[in-house]
Amino acid sequence: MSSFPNFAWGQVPLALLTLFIVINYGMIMTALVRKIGARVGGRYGIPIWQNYIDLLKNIALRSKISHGVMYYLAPVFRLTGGVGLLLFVPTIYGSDWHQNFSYAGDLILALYFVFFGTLGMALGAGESGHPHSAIGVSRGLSQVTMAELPLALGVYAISLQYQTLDITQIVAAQQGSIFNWTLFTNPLATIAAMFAFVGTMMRSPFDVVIAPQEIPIGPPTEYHSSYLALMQTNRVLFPVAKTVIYMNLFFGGATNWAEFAIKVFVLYMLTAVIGVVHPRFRVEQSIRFFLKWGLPVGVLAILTV
Amino acid sequence: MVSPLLILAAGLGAAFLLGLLRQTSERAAFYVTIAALGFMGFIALSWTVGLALGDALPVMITTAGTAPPFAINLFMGGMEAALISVVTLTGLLSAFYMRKDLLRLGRRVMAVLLVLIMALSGLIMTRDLFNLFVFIELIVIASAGLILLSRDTRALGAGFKYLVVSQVISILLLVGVIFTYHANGSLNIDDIPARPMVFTGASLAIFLVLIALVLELKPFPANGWALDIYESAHPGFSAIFSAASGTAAAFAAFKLFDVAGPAWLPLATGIGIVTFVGANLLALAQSHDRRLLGYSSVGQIGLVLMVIGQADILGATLPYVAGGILISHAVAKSGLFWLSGLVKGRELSDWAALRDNPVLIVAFATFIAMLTGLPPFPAFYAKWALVHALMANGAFALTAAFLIAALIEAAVLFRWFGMAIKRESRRAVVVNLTYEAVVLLAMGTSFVLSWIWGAASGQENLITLVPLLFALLFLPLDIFPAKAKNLLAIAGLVVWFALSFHGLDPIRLVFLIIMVLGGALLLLASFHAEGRRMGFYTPAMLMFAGMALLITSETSFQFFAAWEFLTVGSYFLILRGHDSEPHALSYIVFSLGGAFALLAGFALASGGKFTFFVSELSEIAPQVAPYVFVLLAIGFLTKTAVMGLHIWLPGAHAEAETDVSPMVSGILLKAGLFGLFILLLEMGHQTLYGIDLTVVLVWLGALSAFVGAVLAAFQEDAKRLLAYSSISQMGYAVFGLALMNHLGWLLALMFAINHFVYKSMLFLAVGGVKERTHTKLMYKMGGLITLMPYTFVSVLVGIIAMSGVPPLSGFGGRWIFYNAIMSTDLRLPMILVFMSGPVGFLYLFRLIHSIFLGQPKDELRMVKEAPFWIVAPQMLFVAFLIAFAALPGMILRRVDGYIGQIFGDQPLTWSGRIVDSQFGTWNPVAIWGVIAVVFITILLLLIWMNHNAQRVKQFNIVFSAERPFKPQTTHFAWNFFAPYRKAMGFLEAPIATGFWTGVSNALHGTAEFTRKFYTGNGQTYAVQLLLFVVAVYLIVLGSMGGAS
Amino acid sequence: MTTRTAIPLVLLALLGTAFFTLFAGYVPDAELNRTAAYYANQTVAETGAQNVVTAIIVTYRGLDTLGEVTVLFLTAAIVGLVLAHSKAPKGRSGSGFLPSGELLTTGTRMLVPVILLFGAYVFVNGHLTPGGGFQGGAIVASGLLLMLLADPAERFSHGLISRIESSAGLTYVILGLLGMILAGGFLDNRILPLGTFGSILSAGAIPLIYILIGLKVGAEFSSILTSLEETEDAE
Amino acid sequence: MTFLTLMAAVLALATLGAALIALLTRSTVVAVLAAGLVSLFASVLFLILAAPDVAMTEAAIGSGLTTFLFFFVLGRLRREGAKPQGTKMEGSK
Amino acid sequence: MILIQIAMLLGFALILLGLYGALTNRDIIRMIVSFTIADTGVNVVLVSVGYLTGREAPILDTIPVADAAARITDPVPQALVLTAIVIGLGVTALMLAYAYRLFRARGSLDISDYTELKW
Repeated sequence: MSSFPNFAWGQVPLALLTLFIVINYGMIMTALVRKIGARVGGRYGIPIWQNYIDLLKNIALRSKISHGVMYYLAPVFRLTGGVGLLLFVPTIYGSDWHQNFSYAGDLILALYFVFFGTLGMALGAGESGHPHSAIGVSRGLSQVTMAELPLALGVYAISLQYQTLDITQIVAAQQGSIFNWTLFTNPLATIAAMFAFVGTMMRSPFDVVIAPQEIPIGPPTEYHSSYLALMQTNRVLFPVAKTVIYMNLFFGGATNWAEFAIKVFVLYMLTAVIGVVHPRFRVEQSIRFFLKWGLPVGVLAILTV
Repeated sequence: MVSPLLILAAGLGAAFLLGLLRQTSERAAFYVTIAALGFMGFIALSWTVGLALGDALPVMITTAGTAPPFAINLFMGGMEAALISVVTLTGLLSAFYMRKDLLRLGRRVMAVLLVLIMALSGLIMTRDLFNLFVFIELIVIASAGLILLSRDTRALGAGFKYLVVSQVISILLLVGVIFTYHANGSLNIDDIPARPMVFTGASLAIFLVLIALVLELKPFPANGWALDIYESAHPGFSAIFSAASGTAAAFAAFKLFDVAGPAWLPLATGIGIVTFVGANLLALAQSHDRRLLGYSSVGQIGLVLMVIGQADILGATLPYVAGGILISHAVAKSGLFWLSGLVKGRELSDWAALRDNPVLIVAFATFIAMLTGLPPFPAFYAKWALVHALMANGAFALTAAFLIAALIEAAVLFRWFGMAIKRESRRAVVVNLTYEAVVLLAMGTSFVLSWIWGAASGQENLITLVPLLFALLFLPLDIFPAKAKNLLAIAGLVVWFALSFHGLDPIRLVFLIIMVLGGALLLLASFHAEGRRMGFYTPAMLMFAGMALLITSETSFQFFAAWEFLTVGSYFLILRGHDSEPHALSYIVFSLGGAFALLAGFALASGGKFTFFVSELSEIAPQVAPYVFVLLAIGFLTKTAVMGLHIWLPGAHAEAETDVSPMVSGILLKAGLFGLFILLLEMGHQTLYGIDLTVVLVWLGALSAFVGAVLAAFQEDAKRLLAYSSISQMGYAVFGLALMNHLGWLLALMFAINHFVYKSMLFLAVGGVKERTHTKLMYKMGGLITLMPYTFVSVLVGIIAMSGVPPLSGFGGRWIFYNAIMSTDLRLPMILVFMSGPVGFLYLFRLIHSIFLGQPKDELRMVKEAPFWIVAPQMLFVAFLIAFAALPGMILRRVDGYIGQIFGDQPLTWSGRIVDSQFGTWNPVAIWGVIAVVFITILLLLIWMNHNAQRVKQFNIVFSAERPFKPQTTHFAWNFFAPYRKAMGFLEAPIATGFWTGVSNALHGTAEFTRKFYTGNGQTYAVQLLLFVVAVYLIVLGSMGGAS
Repeated sequence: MTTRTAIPLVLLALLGTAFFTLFAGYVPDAELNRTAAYYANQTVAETGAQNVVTAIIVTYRGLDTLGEVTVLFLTAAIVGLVLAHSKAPKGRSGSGFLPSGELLTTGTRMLVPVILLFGAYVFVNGHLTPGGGFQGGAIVASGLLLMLLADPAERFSHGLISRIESSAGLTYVILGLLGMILAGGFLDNRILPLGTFGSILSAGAIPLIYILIGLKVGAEFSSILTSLEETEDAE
Repeated sequence: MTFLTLMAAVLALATLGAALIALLTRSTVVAVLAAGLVSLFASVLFLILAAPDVAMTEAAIGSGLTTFLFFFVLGRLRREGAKPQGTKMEGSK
Repeated sequence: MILIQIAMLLGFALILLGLYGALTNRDIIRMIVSFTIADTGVNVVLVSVGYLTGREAPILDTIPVADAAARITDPVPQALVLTAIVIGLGVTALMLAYAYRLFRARGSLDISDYTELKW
């Protein structure tokens, strides 16, 4: 099968293993971050296994309704987006095990596949017929158009820098010393990309899309039970998968699971910290923010490469 | 060959004979008149044919048995014969046309008509200066008589004004004649020596003669009297006054300018162009049909005068050019005047009455196309030759003025046509078989003339082109049912493809497939139309003919002609849409503007050579090359609707019919792209003022991609949304092309293919929805997913493909895009392109959400799936998209190889189904595989977990824990991206629209202001006439002072 | 002075300077130019006419003259047309400001034949002496005019006038065409023998044509005058 | 010769005078007559300029017939213009 | 020579005067009168241009044919003027007829009353 030159059946269990590790790591890490956030705010916070409880509870719920085909498929799209993203990106550098299916494409595939889940989710939310869902989608899409821009510029800058679109090669170029990280070789691109990172992690100040503290609003409004379970799974998987990309591109990647865990946690924590200290933006405010700060940095990044 | 003198003798003799007939037998008098006119026409025609075929030689006719210059002599050559044919035949047809009024007023008026036609023929033939004057006086008096044919009492005033002005003219003429005689010792025109343009002695005398003859041509602005006549006279007479008198007077002026020498030509040029521009400008402000035709006549004759002024440049082609314009004008204008008799109201919009009779609409369209110089009519060839000559001689300002005025004229005429097609007619069309027969004869003549001019062009004879004939074939076939015609049309396209695809390079082949086979595919959707669908197939096939010819064209002439065909065809198609009148107008104006830029560009490139191969673009001199590039690029960019030149597109595409929108969007836009391909292929990088023009194109492409997308996101109208999306998509394609590297081109080609597929699909889908919901406003829809599932699927696939989300083919485009921009030095424009990607996502989501998702409206709860024939092509497109996404190599590989030959590199390697570039990998099958496996796995998981999910009604939602009051209000769709608009709304500022509206308003304002000049007072007109003479005198005097 | 008069004044002043340039640049010929010299030398031989102007009008520039009579023909026709559709109110006819006394009436009765005869003389002798068809025609018409003045109630037969006018015109055209067949070209006067120089029956067809012109012009003038004079059209 | 010139000069002045009268007079009838006079003087001038044919024509047509034409029309106009004022507005549709 | 000049100047003056009258007089009849004056002026100019000082009328009854070229004045302008005069009369008659018709239609002879057609 010429389309899969590097394919071996052995990759399937390894990919599943990667998936398993990442999901569990995500479960614990997001709970931990929430707990830290609560503690900072003087509250006790949730137990560390809270995510598992939620997941099980949702799966076990008996009330199950459907608003239609797209509604039904949306969580599938969503989770496929997360899983696929993870699988299209090499996780652990230098390990043949954890290259996943990254030969299917390169950085561009990863960047565009991010939208796969978003699109599916938006469609499902749309079909649910709940106006709040649609409002959430509207906000989310509006915000992401600008939030993604600095990332695109940053990625463009580093792919020019490394003259490749291959993630593995980019990670390879950053090995050796901490100063080979893109963070240090191309700080502007990194900063630009971090704007996008912060902007798309659905955390304050950029979390108006799901507006967690208000009446239920946002794309998932109508979702419940096992739909919500799938989405919750994605909610822990997807940030990690995305963080992996940033890690690979800007922070030297990871050569083992420990490094992986630390780097992902630090990066994820970054958004949490910002979220704790910064109040929420309205959508137009965040758009303006990215235009005012993210864009110029991105432009500088591509000009100075 | 009978002596041409018999033309005069027959006219006069018959006129005198009428007096001998018995008073009561007006009918007999009428037949005598007709017979005499017919005889005159026969002589003229037989001479025309004889001279053209070489059976006869030009002949000098002496009178009184004495050689010139001692006796008056006449000359009959090719030009004379042709123009006398025009004059006499116009007279003959008008006589038929005015039959009732001629009989009413009796034989005296018939005699006057005969004398008028006789005098016009004499004016053309005579070679004697004073004889010229006599004929002019005869014409004036006869015209003043025929004005009385009108039942409009205002015509009396017009006739008197005409007499007043004519008096002034004849005074000037006589003074000029006598001093010319004194200087030359002869009254013979051929004895007038060439003289310098100075204002002393003999030169001043010839100036007076020339200016008097020019005044007979009604130069702007000394022409108010003529307009009053046009407005009030009998249409049959107006036809003569415009076609026959204008022709004869123009030829008289030509005769004099011909002998007066090249020094005087600038006079003709200047007055001619001012008239052409001024008259067309003022026509903008007209709402009265005949007065508008008057302005147009004045303008056309001005144009002829301008052409006469180019005698030194045009040389032997002058008769061809001037004749082409003059005869086109004569036929078309008389046709229009005759047509005006069939319309009761005098407002332009009253011509909507013509819709009662489709044949008349065809005639109307023919005449307008003829006047505006569209192919295959003679003026098209003339325009081609003229612009080539002008550009080759560096007359750029003149060319620009000419083209701009021609554009204004086209705007005026097509606006009128649009009104006729779209407005409500308050009064029925006049039923008069004689009128109709005369109009149809004129129409038939126009096609005959097209053949003649084509045969004499030295280029391809456009009227004999099979695709064009095929399109015209549908005119008589229009009486058959639409479904039969549709079958024939599809068969025609497929056959034409089979005949013409051999030997094309892969790029052309791709475009040919899109345009011809794609057209056939889209025509499947037309099977849904019921009834006869009059007037659809001719324009559609004309458009496809243009596109088919465009791809296979080799010379610039073929290219340009094809371009005009597709422009005109698509205009008529777009005009069919429901509210398309203003949009079709702006479409045709922009398209023709772009076409004129092309014309100028080709003319400049060819250096005046008429046969210029498109492939020679690569060899033109470096000092003109950048300008050629700019002109051609403007032409093509207008078609691709680049930002700034885009304002025609949204309306035109959105208002078109369901199956027309995909044609004009999915297919027609590719014509511009194809042009850019050719342009960049042949000319590559060009530098103007140190700026690489391809960089400008990159920026324009990127800007269009971004702003188009932003604007699309703000639309409420589904079809407008798609239209703006086209602007954005074409922006990408232009951007890719302008990158001028291998991958950029591949990107553009991929966009061409993809855009064709998904835009056709989406337009069909949205069109299908509109068929059912009767609205295009998305917020009035909602929840249609269950009612129109197939349409939903095609929209879903369409938007996934378009947004570039893997795994569908749009992603391939993005992947190539990133690889392309890696190999270029340009960076800043990328920002815009990067931004436009996610914004594209916005409008696409909005499209699918607002229509198919959310809460359905009560009134739309019962709508059915779109008609089968609209859905069927969509499903074919869906299949294609999926196949193309998995196996892009099946199309792209060959093209990639060909582009590699052009650039001499091969950045992509195709191993199996994997594509590798220097920078990365694209493995479409693997992507499909992974995504499919993951998706299916999770889906199965979900089904396992909640197989027993209960389907609930659509409005059974939580809505903050309360049931919504009314389901209708819960569909969040209007102003969907309100937050985005708050932040980015400034991009919506209608700068381009504002600019073009400003231009339009300025033109209208100028017209409105300037026309106040025509006070209607005969005395004022006479003063203006003198003012004109004096102004010309002073200007020439001033320029002489400057020159010496 | 208002702008209505000032602007024309300025314009005409400028036109005047143009005319003055013509005037100032005018150098009179010392000798006849070649066209005139040709006529001076060849008229007699070619046309046999004494009056060179007549020869030019009738023969060399015969086409002009044909046009000229056509102008009158047109004018007559159009004036007839114009007035045909504007029937004046019934009432006293006549020009209204010239008294038509008994004396005038009687005088007219005596004078008219003389005038008509004089007119005929003028156009018959056109090739010999000053005058010709136009002048003669005008004289004939003034005879009729006099009759009109004397007796406004007088009616002229429009049919007759029209028939004279038309036959004369038609014959004129036919004569012209005969020139093409029998002689050197359209309106060549040599279709008839040139005759003895200086006699009435000389100069080929010139007298004949001038007679036709005279008749035609006379008829046309009369037609115009009667049309203008009469209150009701014959139609 | 000088006599002719002198006569021509006098004639020219007279002609101009007549023309000015024609232009300046208030009475249309006088204007018509003056214009006829202009023609008549011109015809005399034509005689001086060795153009007897022209002189005859000008006298007969230019000054004779034309003047009569004017009077005929003036006569008709006067007759109809004398009608009550109401007809002034008639036909102005 | 002077004769020609006098005549020519007179002709031009008549043309200009006539035109002035035609352009400033609102009365239609007066306009026509002015035009006849201008026409006369044109005729005078035409004849004067053709005049050769001291020559005789181009009638060969007393002049021997052989001397004709040396003794007669230019006959051509005279022939032209003849035509022009007749045409002038035609146009004048036509204008007068129009004037009458206009008056019949609108009851006015003021040219500025006939401006319903404009713009």
